[in-house]
Amino acid sequence: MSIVSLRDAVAELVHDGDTLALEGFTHLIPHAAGHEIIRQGRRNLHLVRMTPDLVYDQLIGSGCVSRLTFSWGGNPGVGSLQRFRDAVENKWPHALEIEEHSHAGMATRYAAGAAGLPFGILRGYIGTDLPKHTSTIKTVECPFTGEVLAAVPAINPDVGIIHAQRADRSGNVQIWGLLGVQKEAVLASDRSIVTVEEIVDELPEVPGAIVLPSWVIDAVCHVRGGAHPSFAMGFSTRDNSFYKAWDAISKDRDAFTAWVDKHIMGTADFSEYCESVGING
Amino acid sequence: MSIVSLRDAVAELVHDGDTLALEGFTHLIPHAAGHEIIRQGRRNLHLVRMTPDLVYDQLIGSGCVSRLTFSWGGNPGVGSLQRFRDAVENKWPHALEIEEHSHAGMATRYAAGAAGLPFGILRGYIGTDLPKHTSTIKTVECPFTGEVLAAVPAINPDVGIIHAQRADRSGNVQIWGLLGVQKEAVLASDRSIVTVEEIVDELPEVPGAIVLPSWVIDAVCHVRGGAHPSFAMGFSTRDNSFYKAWDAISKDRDAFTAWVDKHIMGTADFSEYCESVGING
Amino acid sequence: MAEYTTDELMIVNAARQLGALAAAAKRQCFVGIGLPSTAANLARRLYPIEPVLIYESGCIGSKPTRLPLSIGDGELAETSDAVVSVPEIFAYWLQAGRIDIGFLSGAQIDKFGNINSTVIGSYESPKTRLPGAGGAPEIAASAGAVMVIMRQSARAFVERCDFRTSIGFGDGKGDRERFGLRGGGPKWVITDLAMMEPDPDSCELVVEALHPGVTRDQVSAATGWPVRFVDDLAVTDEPTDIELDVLRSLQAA
Amino acid sequence: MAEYTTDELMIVNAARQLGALAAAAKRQCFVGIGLPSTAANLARRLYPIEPVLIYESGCIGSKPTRLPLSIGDGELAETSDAVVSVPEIFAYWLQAGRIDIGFLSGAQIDKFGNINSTVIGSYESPKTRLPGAGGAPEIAASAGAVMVIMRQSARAFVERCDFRTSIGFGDGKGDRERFGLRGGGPKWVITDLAMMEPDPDSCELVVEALHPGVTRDQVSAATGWPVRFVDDLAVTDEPTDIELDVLRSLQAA
Repeated sequence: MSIVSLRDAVAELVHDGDTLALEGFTHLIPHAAGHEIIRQGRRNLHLVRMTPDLVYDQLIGSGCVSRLTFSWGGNPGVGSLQRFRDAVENKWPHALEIEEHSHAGMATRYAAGAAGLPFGILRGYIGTDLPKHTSTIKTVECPFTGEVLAAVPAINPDVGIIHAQRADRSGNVQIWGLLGVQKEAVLASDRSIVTVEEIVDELPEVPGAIVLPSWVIDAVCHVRGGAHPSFAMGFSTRDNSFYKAWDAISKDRDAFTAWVDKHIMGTADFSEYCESVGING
Repeated sequence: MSIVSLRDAVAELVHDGDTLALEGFTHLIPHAAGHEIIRQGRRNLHLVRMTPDLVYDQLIGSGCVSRLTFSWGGNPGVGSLQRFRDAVENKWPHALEIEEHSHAGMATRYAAGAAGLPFGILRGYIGTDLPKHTSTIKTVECPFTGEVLAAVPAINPDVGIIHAQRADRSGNVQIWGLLGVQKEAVLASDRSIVTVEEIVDELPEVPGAIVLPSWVIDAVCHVRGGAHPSFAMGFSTRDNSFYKAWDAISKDRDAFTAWVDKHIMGTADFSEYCESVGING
Repeated sequence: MAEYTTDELMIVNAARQLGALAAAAKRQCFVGIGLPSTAANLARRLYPIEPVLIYESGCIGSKPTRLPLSIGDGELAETSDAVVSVPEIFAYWLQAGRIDIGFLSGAQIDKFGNINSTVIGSYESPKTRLPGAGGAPEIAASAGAVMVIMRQSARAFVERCDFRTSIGFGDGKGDRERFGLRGGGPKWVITDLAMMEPDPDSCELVVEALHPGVTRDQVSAATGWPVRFVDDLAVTDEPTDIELDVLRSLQAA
Repeated sequence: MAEYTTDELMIVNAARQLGALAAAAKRQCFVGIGLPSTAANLARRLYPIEPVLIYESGCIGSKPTRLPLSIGDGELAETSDAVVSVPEIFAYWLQAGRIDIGFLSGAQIDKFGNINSTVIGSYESPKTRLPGAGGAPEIAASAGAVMVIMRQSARAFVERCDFRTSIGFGDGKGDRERFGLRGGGPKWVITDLAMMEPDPDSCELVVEALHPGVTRDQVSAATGWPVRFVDDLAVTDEPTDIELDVLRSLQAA
């Protein structure tokens, strides 16, 4: 584990063609890391995420992504992810291959990945059309009861990227509030990057907090507000107005491209981005 | 959920022939509940527990148990469980049928039981003699990689019994420190009993604590010190001297029987037991 | 009589149903954002025995003081009895059968209560790409019973869904049993025009009640299959001033 | 030269090995109670790069100030970087291959490093019923490498175990690969007489070093198979005063 800048972490650990999981279930979504991947022009990425959210809408619209594995691709509480829709419906900026699951299936896949198992089982997908279109949904028979259950393969990304509240100077990471699949995304991945709100000498005890030890993390980056417009419980609240505003920004290709050029490509890092869009990172 | 005496909880929820899981991984072992089951003379019980510990040694020696499912049957840091050994080696007080697993297998079985799955999978038992003697160890093939993994059936006891630090007056239970399989034992069981150190108006936040909502619990019983000689972090420490003393008490059948007659059968409840053995419950 | 919107009408009728279920000890409610979350939170405020709100973000027993925009709002975690990981909420809580009522909506629902939230048109080249499944398929499979809230129109209430994201009664009576599903499937479909329930014999959705002022013809015109009405067709009560006041103060918070 | 017991001798030699491994970035150590826990805690105090102690009770990165009697002592939880559930410690941490060194002991070990901690005699009517497997089978299967500490005698070091609780090299070279085991198996067997390691060609345990003052004949007499000695047989260093002082202060705490 090393404490480095987000620019260096992405440069070193994220490569063209990698499978990436930027996770965070509405809480702690690593938006700053997504921006840096766009800035560094990564291509042909296979993105994995339960809820693609704005962070993947931006990566897809910027042409970084050739494949998406997901379970719910919307703008929570607002509506569609326009760039995701445009890619699927109109192949803009290019075709997007999709692998579609349910939340329960994705959670099972991450848990299997974290546990070093090749697959996981669940009571899922039965009677739905998903297995007709998703080849990674199969079945297994219980060797004791004969029941047939859904089987899904483990997810083991090349890089798992999350945002968290805190790290200490040796790189132990502390997360509280909605935990999502943050732990599983890191443990299932070959490499991992964690952006944090603050780096402290010693982690104070926090009710409901979990700790990921430094030795399962490759890079810790200090990026205050790095989840925006998502949030970090104890440090910020969800910027619902930004989620609503994103619908208009992303509906039009030119408006989207102009936004990315100005606020992401036109800025050197997340703090410049924050100034540029007028929020305090 | 109702808050009742341990006597009433056992009388109502624990029946002859039931499958019981009294759990607690060295921490929070529900000894008081075990004593009450002995007092009420339950018979033909199928006991399930990763680490039988003294609580099951007492139940086995008292003739309550016809079957044991477990993964490590010793006196931690001391040596053998004498009553367990005598039952297996000499069928005293009567034959004990055993179903033997590894810790990883038992943990997987509890997790499957809590998740409503008929079985769970693990990388386990391979190359060992356990599958030759335990019929509940089978294999499944990964439908994606063809790898062969161990499969074990879910554990779903009739009654799950644990000790915890705290409950509020509506029966929400708070547990911290070593969590063992406490949550899984309760969630996997058809009925559940939780003995607690204290009952409070409101649960204060505690770092590392989990909460089991009242609606997954049948009975909460206020039994201060009810884990002794195990412990409840924040309330007591492990009584290592009692664990050491148990070896001598339990080695001899008559000494054991005399001990049970005097301290368990000869007492009305756990507080009398504590006086009788000279510890402050 | 106070004025009210059709959304308010749906929300109030859903809250009434949840209140009745909670009183009958069916309290555990797995809720999505939007109308379901609003209805469940309204029921929490209107009835002595409250529904227990469970969100897929891992919140168990949430008591939000204001309505969340997303299932991940901090408010939900801060007011919960317990917060667990996403793998746990689906495995230990939903899949294990601890949920009494699952709350769903979608872009299309068909006459057997199957729901589409994936695509309009073909999957390969969709006319409209929708967000997708989320937690719905397993909620529909595992919840003790399912409540659906949707605005009614012939485009949304169809003979057969373009894509079956979440199973209701499949192709009719007996399919859920054949699939070995543990949950009871859709029991109540609440729309801005009417209340529908599965016919016990065929499992086809039939109209049990009309909302005040709504005609059979309106409902038939807004349904993509020849919808049937029960003989003793009821009319739902107008939202009361109390119901509307509590709802509006909740939405204003 | 200070006096020392054979247990102290084993513990010191195990701690040295752990220190060397930690320096080589093999730090994650899954330890059981007794000699392994004592050796691992001694290494934490003796070497600049400390082993990371992981206990099956769910403690990750424990730094106990005194030696625990049981793997569940509160001291372990209170001094850990993280405490997780028992299902998680086995699934996410051991099974996933995050453990560099697994520490085992047992009642019997055979020439291929297989370990018996289940029964002496037949399983159905055992001469001695032992505690059983615990975490050992999966530690032996999944840990990057396994270190074994056992007192050496012809009854404990046998041609073939009465019961194979934890696999070493099975019936010889290639078995681990055939079984698809991900861990490396036993690499070091530390006894009160000698240090043994698997022969690279046969995977049979051979004597790499004798402890000071121990003869080949003693080791042969205490081994239940015709044990071989490497050509460049070494002699372990006497425990130093510092090693013994730190160990004894640790045990006195």
